[in-house]
Amino acid sequence: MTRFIVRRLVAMIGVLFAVSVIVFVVFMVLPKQNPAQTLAGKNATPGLVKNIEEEWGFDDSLPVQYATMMKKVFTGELTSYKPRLPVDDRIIEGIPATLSLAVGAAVIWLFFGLLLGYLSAIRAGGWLDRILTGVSIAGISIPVFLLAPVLLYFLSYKLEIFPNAQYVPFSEDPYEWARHLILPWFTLALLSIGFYSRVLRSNMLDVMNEDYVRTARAKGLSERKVMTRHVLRNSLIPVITLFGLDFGATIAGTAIITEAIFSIDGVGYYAAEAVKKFELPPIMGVALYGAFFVVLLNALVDIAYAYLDPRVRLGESASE
Amino acid sequence: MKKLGAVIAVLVLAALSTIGLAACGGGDDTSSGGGSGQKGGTLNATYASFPDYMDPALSYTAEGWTAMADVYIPLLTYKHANGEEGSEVIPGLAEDLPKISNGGKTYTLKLRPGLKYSDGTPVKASDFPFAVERMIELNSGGSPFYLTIEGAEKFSETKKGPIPGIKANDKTGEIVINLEGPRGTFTNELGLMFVAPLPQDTPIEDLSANPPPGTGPYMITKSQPGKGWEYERNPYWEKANGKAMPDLPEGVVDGAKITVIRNPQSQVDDIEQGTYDWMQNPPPSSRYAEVKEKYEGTQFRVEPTISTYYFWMNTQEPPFDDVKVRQAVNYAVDAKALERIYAGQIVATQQILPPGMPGYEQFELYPHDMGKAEELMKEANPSDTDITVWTDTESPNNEAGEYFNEILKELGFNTQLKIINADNYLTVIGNATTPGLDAGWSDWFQDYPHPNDFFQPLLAGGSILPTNNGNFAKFDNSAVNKKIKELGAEQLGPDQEAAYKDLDKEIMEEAPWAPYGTRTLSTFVSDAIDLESVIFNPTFGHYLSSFEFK
Amino acid sequence: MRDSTNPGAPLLEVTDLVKHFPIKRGILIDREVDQVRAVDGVSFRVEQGETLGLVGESGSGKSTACRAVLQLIKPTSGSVRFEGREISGIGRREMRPLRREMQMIFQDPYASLNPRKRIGQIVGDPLKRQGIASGSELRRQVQELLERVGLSSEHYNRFPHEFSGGQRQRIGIARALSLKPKLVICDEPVSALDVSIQAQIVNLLDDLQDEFGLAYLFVAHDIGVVRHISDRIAVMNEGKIVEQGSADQVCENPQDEYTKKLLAAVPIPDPRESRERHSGSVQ
Amino acid sequence: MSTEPSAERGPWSLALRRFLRNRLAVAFLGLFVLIVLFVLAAPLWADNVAHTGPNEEHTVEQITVDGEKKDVVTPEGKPIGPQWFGADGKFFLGADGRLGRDEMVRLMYGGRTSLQIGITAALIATILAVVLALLAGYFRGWVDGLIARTLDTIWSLPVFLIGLALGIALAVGGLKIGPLELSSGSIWNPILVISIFTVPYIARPIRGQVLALSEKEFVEAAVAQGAGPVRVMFSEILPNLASTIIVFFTLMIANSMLFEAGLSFLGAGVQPPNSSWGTMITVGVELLNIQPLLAILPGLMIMLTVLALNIVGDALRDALDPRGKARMDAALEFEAQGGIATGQQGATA
Repeated sequence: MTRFIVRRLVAMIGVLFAVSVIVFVVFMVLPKQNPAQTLAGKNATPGLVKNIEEEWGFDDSLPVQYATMMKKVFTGELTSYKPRLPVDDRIIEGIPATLSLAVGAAVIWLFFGLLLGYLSAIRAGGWLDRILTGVSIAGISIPVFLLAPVLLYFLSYKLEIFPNAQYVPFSEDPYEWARHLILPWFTLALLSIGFYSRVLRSNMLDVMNEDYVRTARAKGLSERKVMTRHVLRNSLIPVITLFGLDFGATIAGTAIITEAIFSIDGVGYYAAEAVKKFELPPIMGVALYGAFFVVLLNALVDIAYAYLDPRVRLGESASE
Repeated sequence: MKKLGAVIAVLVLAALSTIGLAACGGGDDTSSGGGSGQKGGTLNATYASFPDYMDPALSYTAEGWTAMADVYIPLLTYKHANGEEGSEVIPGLAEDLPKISNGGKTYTLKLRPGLKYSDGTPVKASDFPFAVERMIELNSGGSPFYLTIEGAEKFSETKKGPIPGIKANDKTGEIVINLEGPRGTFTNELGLMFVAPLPQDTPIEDLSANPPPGTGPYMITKSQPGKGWEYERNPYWEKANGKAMPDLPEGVVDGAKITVIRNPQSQVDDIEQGTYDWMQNPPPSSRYAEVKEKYEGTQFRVEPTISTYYFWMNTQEPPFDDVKVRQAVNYAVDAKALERIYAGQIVATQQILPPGMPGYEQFELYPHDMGKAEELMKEANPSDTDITVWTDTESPNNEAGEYFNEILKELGFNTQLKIINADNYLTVIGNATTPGLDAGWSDWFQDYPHPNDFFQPLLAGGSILPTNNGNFAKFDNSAVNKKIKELGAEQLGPDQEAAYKDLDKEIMEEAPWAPYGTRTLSTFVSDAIDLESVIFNPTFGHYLSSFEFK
Repeated sequence: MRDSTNPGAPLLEVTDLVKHFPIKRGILIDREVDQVRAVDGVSFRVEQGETLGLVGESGSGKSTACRAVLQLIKPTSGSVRFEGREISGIGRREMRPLRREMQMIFQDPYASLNPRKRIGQIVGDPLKRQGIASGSELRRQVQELLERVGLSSEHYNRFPHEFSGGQRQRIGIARALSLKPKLVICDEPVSALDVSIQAQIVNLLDDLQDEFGLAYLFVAHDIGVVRHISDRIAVMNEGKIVEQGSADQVCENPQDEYTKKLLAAVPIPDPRESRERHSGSVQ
Repeated sequence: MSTEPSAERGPWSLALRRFLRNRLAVAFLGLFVLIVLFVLAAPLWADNVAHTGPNEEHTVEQITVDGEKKDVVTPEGKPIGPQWFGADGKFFLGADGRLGRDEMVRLMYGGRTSLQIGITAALIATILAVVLALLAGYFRGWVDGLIARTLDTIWSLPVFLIGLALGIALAVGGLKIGPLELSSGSIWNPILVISIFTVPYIARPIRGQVLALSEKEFVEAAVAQGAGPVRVMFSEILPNLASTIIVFFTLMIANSMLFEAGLSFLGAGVQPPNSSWGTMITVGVELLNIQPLLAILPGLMIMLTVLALNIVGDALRDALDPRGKARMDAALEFEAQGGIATGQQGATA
């Protein structure tokens, strides 16, 4: 097990390294942009551009620039261009908002996803099942950047049921915190609700056909007990796996569009701002932060799997 | 709109390239303190984005200038008034306007006595050269304005002071500035925040997260880049500065809290619902008509700016090296259509200088006439018709670009439209190595109300640069170059204004651009605020000190 | 009972065949800490037209030995000679012509037939691949083979899932025979089948041996089945051959304790099978 | 996979029969066909009914509705609403925004782009994923490790950020990777981004299946008969992946369309003046309070298409592999990653 975990972690570092190189290449090398020219502003003289190049090291060779940037990542000195402020601070400041959004949405999608999945599984084939299946697929099919403004426009502006989002820190006012987050939570959760209910439904149907469930029934356990104790419990394992991966992805950046539309100043919001300004340091910071969460939760899921299923450990590759 | 964050982005229009916003506002020239409302209260306001920097030496956007106008006062400043009256340069920390001698090369000013920064430090004459040096050392985008100061150019390379062209006497408060040559715009430039004096222990680094003390009626007490910032009254205004500068307003509200809300739709909702008192940026195009109709005169006011929106054509390469082709394009572009595309937020013009700028006088060389355009095209019969058309991603500029693209297609060109991220746009089209710079969209907002600020950077042959080029049309006409240079050295007067007017026409006859309008911005406040008293200055935008609750 | 003392060069000669699976440990770099000795120094020969039975409990290394002989897995050491030629460790390309000569019948008739292929393809592919026949000639040959193994030529276009286990095993046999090999390795060909079907398949194999002059390496865990078809028997336990000799000799007079145990485990045959077995042995 | 025509009872015909029994799925297949016909009819509608092309602007024009003149775009920038047949089919669904283009015509042409991107990207991603999965699952060892880590890396990249950067890079200078030359505005840019970033979602589950299949005896049988690795992978294993691949492919079309919408929303997808449903939503969202239909119509089209493809994909899965639990899990896992990824997941997808 130790060996598996250590290898998985080493692979993780490799992946993060690759992510950093790709982000650097895509944002620094391919666009053939000299950030100094953008920074110098609309009235720039060649001398000013040169000074800025020297100040930021844009005149160094690309490998040197990459090395400098990665050194700054590790020493926490990564600085955005405009304004010239530490990237770490902004990311750390953004985490509470992003976590609030992600955790709240996750609670909602798990609760409703499992509830709907359970209901449609025990009524499999019935009209309720069909309706729920239809609804969940429809939920998956709506682009979030359409759903969010529509919800905001109708529920917040037209009907004034919810406040215009924006993040109110929990420490400041827990009630307002929740009230402001309800719309974004549901927006983010909606797709996952549909998806999780489908996963749970299909797992439950599979489990219901297993021998031990029949045995349990034969023993005379009530249908509800059979369902909750045996079927549901055993169907949850893959759901939890999925949840690990999804949750990582959500913290990592699922929320970019949601945060931007609802003006929640989390990490995704910062990423949106950085991309708009096309500034490499914050983009690098956010990309590594995001990749770290994705890779970490992937690894955790793999390790959990390996723990549950030793065959995986014997496999040559640690990816499954 | 093709931006991250999206709904969001209509916004920043101004923010991006705007500097200084003009007024000339609806005839109702309310000057400071015109209202009869309550003193005190905290203004709860929103900006659509955090300023580029919250450091007076670095900020070069409308948001930044608006945010800091009542915090950092330069030696000279602009009158706290709407419209043309607001274009007037008045003494700030200096006792009087500069004495100009030595053939326009020497500027002498005297600091008012008894001034203090918001932390209690007394203001010294030598704080001015310190501020100039700090700004140059920080490689500020504003530094090119001040490189004509003797020795400043060298200082910018070596970063070793002092700059010999500035002499400051802390005892007498006298400041003498020597320029390498006469510069007609220098008085205007002394009124910009780039050179607002700062205490000499101010660190030479970007202080956006922790703005340095200033001399204005308000001070920034908290700044969270990306999220917002807060103001309180400067305790030394009442004790010292207010008495020393009685002609500057003391401000009505006790403080302000600014929240950045990137979604302008939300901003409008919030103002309508009274959650916030004022939004700095205009409502998004889609809400503009509705807001204007509902609130004009009570909570909403249109604010003209000193800006020109135009399509440029590369005059040095085919097909646009032929003046007939360029004139054809001018006839073909329909400013009426563009007014609609901007949802009524531009006013059609067909010349380089916008209304509100000294030297502006209206003329219309190319009334929309598609037949004439086609005729000219036939005469010119350009051989190379494959062109690339450029615009940025901000709505409605992207739509204006699409419109221009379609017009050029109608004229028989084979076009390819390229839409570039707004924050990179100027860098991309200002870089000579970018392939296919044939024609495209651009705009220009004044840095300060002086016509030279349009001609020199945008149309002088000397401004054609390999990178950060501002003369996108690559217009290089020796007669025009000479006139720009001569006029630039002179102080602005009626003769000069007339000469600028002729220059405007002379250039438009060559048609390097197809200008189509001047932008309007707006003041939009909640019903708790007295709209009458709010001042929108052409250079600094809304003054915080002018807001008051009803 | 055929005469098992057929003189001449052995068709297959396996000497000291070893297959070890390493057990690797190590946090980052693998070190071999131990090994599973699946086949641990096995030697046997199969003569032309002869059947060698290889018995042992599951896990004794029989299947691994078969695969090592066919070079489906790479032997750790030892020699495998086919018609006197060393084939252990030779490349895939050199091995390819020899594949014609040695074929295999698999234990699981469900897993050994590709469910997405038609019977005609399954049986005919080897012919096509080796360039022996194509077009209508291929079809004719395949249909003939199908009939020979007791299926109908109409089965040509069917898919495996339409057949019973016994029929499938006949398909597997047809596939193995399509290239007219000299040696067929039968890896527990009947253990997955019903007892009644087992006899049919074994009889079929027996008949085919006569007809095509095949040699079998017949692997099974049931010494009863092996005894019936084999000329000689080798008994395998824990990767080693513990006893080897003529079928009668091993069954009637086992020397090794393990062989005795295996013989004791043979189920009491039902009357019909015993009859068949009897009649078989009389042939 | 069959080389012979008579296949009454082959797995494929059985699957077809099972599929046809699912009436809901058949109905949605019909819907999908209708959508395809709708977008294919674009030139017909443009030439004969609307009399305008998808990119033709009518900003300052007026149209006659029931004898009354109406602005296509009002001076305040409000586009005209749906006219149905009030203006003889012109502006059937109104104008698309302040440029005054015909919404109906753009919706039809935009659908073409969206479907084209969806199908092409899905095809490329599926092919790439299957080849990688075959290599990884068959050869294992370091090949598998390398492929798995590459997929992990792609998985961890902030897709939308990268799409955006690529958009800028392409607009400025174009991009040359070997023989492949990309320029801005080409729909190959979103196609490429989408296919590369969705490969992991398909390759992972298929790799697992290849692992399981390559343990099967029929693979050994093929090797015993002299089949080389290529033949084993493509002739023995691949046919057994067919049902999974078909299911993934349908789901991937849906996913790619949502993904394209997301990219276009960020300005990294289809470039103006051309339209796709994604770009139309983007324009429409901005005008939500003036003409809500402009955002909702293309959104509805995407939703219906995705819905239809999802239901058809589901039914195909059931029909092709009624007892295939493993495959079902794989497909579901794929959706967990890819399904949500599309258009929604920022950093990971």
